[in-house]
Amino acid sequence: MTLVVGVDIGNSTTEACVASVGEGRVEYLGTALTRTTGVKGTPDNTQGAVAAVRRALDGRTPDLVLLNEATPVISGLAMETISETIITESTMIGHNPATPGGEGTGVGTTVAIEALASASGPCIVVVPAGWDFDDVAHEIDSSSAQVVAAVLAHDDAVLVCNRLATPIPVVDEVGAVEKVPLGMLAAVEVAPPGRTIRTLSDAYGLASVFGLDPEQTRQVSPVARALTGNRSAVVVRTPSGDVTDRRIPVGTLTLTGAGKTQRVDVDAGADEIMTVLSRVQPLDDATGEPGTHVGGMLAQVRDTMTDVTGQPANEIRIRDVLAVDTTVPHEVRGGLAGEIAPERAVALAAMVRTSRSRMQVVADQVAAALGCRAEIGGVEGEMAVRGALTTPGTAVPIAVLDLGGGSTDAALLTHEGSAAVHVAGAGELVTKLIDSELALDDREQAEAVKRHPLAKAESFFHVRHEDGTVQFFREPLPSHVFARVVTMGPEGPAPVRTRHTVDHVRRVRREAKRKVFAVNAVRALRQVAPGGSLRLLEFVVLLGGSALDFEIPELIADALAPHGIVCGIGNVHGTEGPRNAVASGLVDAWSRR
Amino acid sequence: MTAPAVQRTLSLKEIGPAQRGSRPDEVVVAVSPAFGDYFSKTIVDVPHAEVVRQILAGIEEQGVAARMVKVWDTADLAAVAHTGARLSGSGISIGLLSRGTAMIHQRDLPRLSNLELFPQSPLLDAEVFRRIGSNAAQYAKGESPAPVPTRNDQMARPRWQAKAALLHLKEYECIVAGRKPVEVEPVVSRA
Amino acid sequence: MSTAPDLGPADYPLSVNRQDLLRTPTGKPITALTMDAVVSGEITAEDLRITPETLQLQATLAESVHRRQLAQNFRRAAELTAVPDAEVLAMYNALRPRASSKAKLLEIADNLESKYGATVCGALVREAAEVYERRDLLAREEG
Amino acid sequence: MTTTENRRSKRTEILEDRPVNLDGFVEEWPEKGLVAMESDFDPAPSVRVEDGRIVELDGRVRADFDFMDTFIADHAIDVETAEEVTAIPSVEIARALVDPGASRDELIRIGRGLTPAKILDVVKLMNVVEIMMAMQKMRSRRTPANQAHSTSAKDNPIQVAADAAEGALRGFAELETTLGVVRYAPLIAIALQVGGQVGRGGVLTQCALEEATELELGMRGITAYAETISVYGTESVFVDGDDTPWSKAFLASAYASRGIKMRFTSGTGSEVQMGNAEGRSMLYLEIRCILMARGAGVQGLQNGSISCIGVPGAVPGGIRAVAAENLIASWMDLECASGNDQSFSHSSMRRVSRALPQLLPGTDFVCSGFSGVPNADNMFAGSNFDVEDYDDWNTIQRDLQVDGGLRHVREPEILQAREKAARALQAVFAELDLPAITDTEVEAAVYAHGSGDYPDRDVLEDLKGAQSVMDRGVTGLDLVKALERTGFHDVAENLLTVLRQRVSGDLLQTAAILDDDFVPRSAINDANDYGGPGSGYRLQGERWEQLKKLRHVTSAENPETEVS
Repeated sequence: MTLVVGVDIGNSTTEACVASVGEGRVEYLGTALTRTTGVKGTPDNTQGAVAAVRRALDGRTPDLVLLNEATPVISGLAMETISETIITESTMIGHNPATPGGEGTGVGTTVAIEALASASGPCIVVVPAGWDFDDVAHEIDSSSAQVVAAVLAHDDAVLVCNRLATPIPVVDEVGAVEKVPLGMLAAVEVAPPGRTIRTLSDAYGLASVFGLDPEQTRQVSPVARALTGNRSAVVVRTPSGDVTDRRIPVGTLTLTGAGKTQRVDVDAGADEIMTVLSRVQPLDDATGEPGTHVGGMLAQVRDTMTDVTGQPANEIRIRDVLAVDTTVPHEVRGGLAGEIAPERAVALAAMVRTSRSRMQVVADQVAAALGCRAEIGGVEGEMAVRGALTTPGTAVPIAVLDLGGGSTDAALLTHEGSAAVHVAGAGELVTKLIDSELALDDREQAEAVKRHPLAKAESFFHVRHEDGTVQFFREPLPSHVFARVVTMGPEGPAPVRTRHTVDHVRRVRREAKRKVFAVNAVRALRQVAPGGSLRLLEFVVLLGGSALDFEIPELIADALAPHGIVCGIGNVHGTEGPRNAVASGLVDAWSRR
Repeated sequence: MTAPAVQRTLSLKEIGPAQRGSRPDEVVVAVSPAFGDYFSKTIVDVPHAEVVRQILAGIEEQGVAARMVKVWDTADLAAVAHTGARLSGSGISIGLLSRGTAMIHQRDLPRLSNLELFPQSPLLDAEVFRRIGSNAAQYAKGESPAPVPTRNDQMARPRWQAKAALLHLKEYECIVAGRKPVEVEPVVSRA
Repeated sequence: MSTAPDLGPADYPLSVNRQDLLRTPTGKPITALTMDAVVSGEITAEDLRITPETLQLQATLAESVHRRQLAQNFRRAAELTAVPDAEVLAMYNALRPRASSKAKLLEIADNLESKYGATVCGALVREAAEVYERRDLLAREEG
Repeated sequence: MTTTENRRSKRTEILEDRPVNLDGFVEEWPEKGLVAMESDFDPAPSVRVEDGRIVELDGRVRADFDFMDTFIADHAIDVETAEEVTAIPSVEIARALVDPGASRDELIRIGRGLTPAKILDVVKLMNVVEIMMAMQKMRSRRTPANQAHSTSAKDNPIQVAADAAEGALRGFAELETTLGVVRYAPLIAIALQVGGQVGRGGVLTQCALEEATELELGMRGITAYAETISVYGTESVFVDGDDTPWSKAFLASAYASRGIKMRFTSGTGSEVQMGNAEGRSMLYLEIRCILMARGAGVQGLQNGSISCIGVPGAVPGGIRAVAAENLIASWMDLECASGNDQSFSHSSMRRVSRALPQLLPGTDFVCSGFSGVPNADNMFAGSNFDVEDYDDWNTIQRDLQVDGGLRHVREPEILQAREKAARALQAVFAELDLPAITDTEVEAAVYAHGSGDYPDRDVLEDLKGAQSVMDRGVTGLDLVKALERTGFHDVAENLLTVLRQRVSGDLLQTAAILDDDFVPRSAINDANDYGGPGSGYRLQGERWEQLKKLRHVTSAENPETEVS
C-alpha cells in the first residue's frame, strides 16, 4: 500500500486529499484545506502546500505527494465610472431630503432671508446655515413680502413649516445654499409623503411654471427627467442652466484574437465590450491605452505575472476579459445639496495565463520539507473532472464548472477526450460589485452581504428574513442590530451599514452574482461544449467554494435551464461537497496509472 | 453671520404623574432630577433650554411626537433612560442628565444596555443634541438611522473628569427617593 | 504525596535552586522542558501547567516570608488545578452579586469539597453565601 | 468708575494661555467624599477582638459591617496583633516609616494589624517628602522597574510587535496591550509576546480584556500575567462593577491555579466619580481596596488613581494622596504598579511633578503603563508619558541619578530589534497559516512612529485569522515551535524559558519579574533592604554607566564629537 496525497493549489485555497492506494484499490483517508501562500504557481506556494499536507496527514508520513499543474491564472479587477451628472448654473436642486416641509408648488423670485424686508411680490426665501428655525419662521411670518416657498441649509423644513401661520413648501439640507442664484425666477415643489413630484418633473409642467415657448421647453426637458421620482425639487430659471449626463472617456480596450484586432471604448458599456470580445475569440491578448485607467490595470496584471513566471512583460498575454455594467453612487457635479446620482460604471476582470509555471520548484521544496517524493500529477481541469466523478450518480460524459475566487473554470470529459477553459471573473468580482453599488466601502461587509441571506431586525425579539418569514428569539438581539438590515451569518445577525431596504440590498446581491456567475457559466461552457453547443451537455457538476453559496447554484441553474442542462452541486467522495475535487482527482489519476 | 443670537430659558411645568403612552409614534425624553431645575446648563455651558429645544426639534423634524418626563428617584443615566422607554408608546426614549450625558434607550433592552450612548458630556453641543433627537425619532418610525458619530478626546479627563464628578454628586443630591416620574411640559421662552 | 519539604527564602527561585522539586503535570522533571523535547513533540501544552504540589511549595515559601494571605491564595489555587477551565469560570460568574441563590452557592461549595477535595475553596464560597444573604446580594426572585 | 474693568494685563493673557489652565480644578466637598485625604467625615480608628474575631472596626460593630468591613476584618487584618498595633500612637508609626533605623520587616508586621482608619491616620501625618522616604524603604522589590503600554489605533499586529521589541530593549520589564476591536485580541497578544521576546528575553506580557478571554489567553500561554482586575472601596460601587471581594478572591486563585501572575487594580477617585463614596475621603476608600487586595491573597496591586486621575488631580492635595496610596500598597507588602499611566494634564510641568513621588524613591513599576506608542495609538486612552517623552525621561534619570527603569538605546540597535520583531512575526504568521505580513510592512515597521506609518491590513482576513487562532487552540508552545522552525532560535528559546516559569510558579511570588538572565527576581530574593544612606538599591556601577548615555553628549576626550 502507498500513502498518496493529492494537493490542489488554487488562487485562494490549497486543498489536500490523503489516500491509501494499492492493488487497484483507493481508500480515502482524509482531506484538509488551508489558505494559499503567495501567488498561485510560485515557489511561495510551498508553505501552504506543506501545511495542508501535514494537516490532512494527521501525523502519518506520506510516500508521495501529487501536485496539480496549476495553470497560473491571475485576475485583476478594475472599475471605471463612465457617466457623470453635471448641473450648470445652479439650475436644479433635485435631491431628496428625508423630511421636506409643507406640500404643493411655490413659484417666485429667489431672495436671501436677510433681504426679505425689502422684497416684494411672490418670493422664495433662501436661508443660509446659522439661522435658527424659530427665527426663520418668525422672519417669514412677519415679512410684508408674499413668501411662497423656502430653501434651507439646515435640516429644518418640517420645523419651519410647523411654525408658520400658513404652511408653504420647504426644501432643506441644501449644503451649498449660498450658490443658489438670487433674484431669479424659481419654483419649489414638495409632494405629500409617499408621493413624488408632478409638476417640475414634467416638461410641460416646467413650461407652465416658467412660461416657456416650445423651443425652451425642449431645452429644459433633461431637467424634468432628472427630477423624476423625487419627493421634492427646486428649479431656478437661469439663462443657460442645464442638467447633463456626460459620458466620461476612460480609454479604449484593444482586443486581439482570431487573426483580428478590434478596439472598443470602455465607456460603451459591458454589452458592447463583450460583443466585440466574442468576435475575436479565442482571445490572444488585450491591451489598454497607456495613460488611461484601463491601460494601468492591464499593465498591473501583466507585471504581477512577470513576477510570478519570470517571463518578460511583453510576452505575457491577457487571455480573457469579463466586463460588467454596474452603478456607483456619486455626488452630482455642480449640485447644491450633495445630490447623489447613480452613475454608470464598468467593472472589468482580466485574466492572464502562461505555460511556464514553476510548480516543479514547489514540488522539489515540498519533497524536501516532508521527506518524501513529490511530483506534478496532472492538469487542473482534467483532475477536477476526475474528482467530480467521485460524486455519487455521475458518469462520463461529464462537464464541470469550478466556481472559484478569481476565475470560473469549465471542463468536459467525454469518451473521446477532454477540454478545459478558464474565464475571468468570479467570487471576488461579486464582492467588489456589491461593495461599490451599495457604497459600503468595506470589503468585510460586502463579503458578508455576498455570503449570507438578509433580514431586518424589526424588534429585539424578532427578525424578518428576506423571504418575508419571521423568526423569533428568546434572548434579546444585541442592540447594535436593532432596526437594521442585517446579514444572517453563522455568528448571528450582523448589521449592514446602509439606508437601503432589505429588498434593494437583496436585488443588488443577486444581480451581482447573476452578472458574474450566470454569464460566466454560459460563456465558459460554450467554450468546452462540442461545437459550442450547450444543448449537447446534459449534466453539469458545480465545484469550488462558490458552489457552496446559498443561491449561486440556483442562479446558474436558471441560466442553464433554457439550454436543457440540468446542474447539480458536486459531492466529492460523497462526503466533501463541492470541495477537494482536484486533489481527489490527482490521487485517482495516479491510482489508474 | 447675521443670524440673531437669542437667549432662552427653560422651565419644566409639571402636568401630573407620567403615564404609559399609547401613540406608537412618540419618543419620550426623560430628564434627571436636577435638569432644568437646580442646573440650567450642561458641563460645557450649553443651556438646558437649547438642549431641550434641539432634541425636540430633531424629533419634530422627523414628524414624530415627543413627551417629556422628569425622573425623580434616580440620577443613573441608564435608569432614567429606561424609565422613559417603559413609558414611551414607541418604546424609544432619550435619557438626559443635567451635565449633558445622553442615551437613546428602548423598552425591551436590559436596563444597562442602550441603542446609542453619548458618555462624553463635554463634547456634546447643540448640533449633537439635534441629531440625537432625530435618530431617536427615526428608531421610533422603525427606520435605521446611522448612529450619531461619537467623538473622543484623550485630554477630556484632565479637564472635565472632576467637574463631571462634582455635577454628578449635585445631581444625586436632588434625587427624591420614592417619588414617581412626572410628565412635564417644557416651556422655552426668550429671555 | 510525600511530605512538603521545609522551604525558606534561600530556596527561591525554585526554578534555579530547587529544580529537583519541580515536576510537570505529566510527571516530567522541569529540566525536561528543552527545545529539543518541544520540537520532537515530547512536550505538549499540558506539560506547561503548574501542579498542585508546586503551588503548595510556593505557599510554604510565601509563609516563610510572612505572607499568609498569599500562601492561602496558593493553597486555594492548588485545589483549583483539578477544576476544568469552563467550570472555574462558571463558579466565578456564580459568585457575582445577585447571580445565585444561597442554595446554588452551597451546591457549588459541596461540589468543590466532594468532587475536587477543595475544602479551602469550598469554605470561601460558603462564607460568601452567608455574607451575600446578610447584605441582600443573593439572586432576587423573578417578580 | 474707570474703563479698566474688562481690560486684562498682558501677563494675565499669557498666563491664561498656559496649558495648565486647560486642566480642571474643583473645590472640595467632604460630605460627599470629594476630598483627597483630610476629611472630618472619615471614621476614627478603632478595633475590638473577641474570641479571635474582629467585632468592631473603625467605629462600626460587626452587625453593621458592610461586605468590605467583613472581608477586611476576616481576611486582611492579623487578629493576634490588631488591638496591640492599633493602639500605637499614629505619630510613632509615621516616624518609624520615615526612620531608616526602623526595619521594613517591623513596619510590615505593624501594618498587618492596622485598620483602614488607622492607616489613614498615620499617612495623614506625612508630607510628600516623607511619603517618598517611606516609599523608598517600603517598596517590596529592591530593584525598581517600569511597564509599557504597547497598542495600536488600527490594531496592527506588526506595529505592536515592533513597538514591543523597542520597549523591551529600552528596559520595560512588563508590556501591556489592549484592543480597539476586541476580536483582534489573539493576533495582538501573539505580536506582543513575539515582539517582546525579541527586544529582551524575559519580558512579561499582558492583554487587557474581559475576564474570560483574558484568562483563556493566559491559560494558553500567549500572555504571561493579568492586571485589569478592578476592585472598589464601597460595597455599592463594587456591586455596580458586578463583583464582590469573594468573587475577586476566587478569580485570584483561578489565575494562580494556572500559574499566571496577577495583580488587582484600584485607585483614588473611582467611588466619588461613580457618586457612591458614602461620604468617605478618596484615600480612606482606597485603603479599603488595598486591604481587600491583601485579604484576597493577590501578590500585587496597580494603584495610583489610574483612570480616575482627573478627580484627585483636581482637588487640593490630591497628588499627595495618590503618592500615599502607592506607599500604602507597598507598606501592606504588595507589589505596587504605581499609576502614571493615564493622560493627566495639559501641562508638562504637572505631568512630571505628578510622577516624581514614584520616580524618585522608585517603585516596583514606576508607570503601570508608560505609553510605548504615540498617545494617539494608546488604546488605554492615553498615558501620562509616551514615546515622545523617552529622551526627557532618560535625561531626568541622569540628572537626578535615579533609576526609572529605562535607558537610552542607539538608533541602529532599535532599528535592528524592530526589524527582527517584524520578521519574526512575519515568520510566525506564515507558519501558523495567518494572513501574510508583507516585506513592505516589515520595512514600514522598522522606521515607523505611529499606526499611520504602516500600510493598512486586510481587517477581514486578520479577524478570520484571529478567530482561527482561538478555534485551533494555538498555544504559546505553538509559537515556540513556529519560531524555532523558521530559524528564530534565540527568540524561541526566550519564549520557552518564559513559559517554563509557569511550571515553577516562581513568578507568582510578590513583585516577581525576570531579569536579563531569566532569573526570577521577586520580593523574596531581591527583597528591599533599604536602611538609610548607603544601603538598599543604589544606581551605580554598570547600570549607572548605561544611564549616563543620552542621544547627544559631548565627548570629553574629543569635544568636537559626541558620544552616545
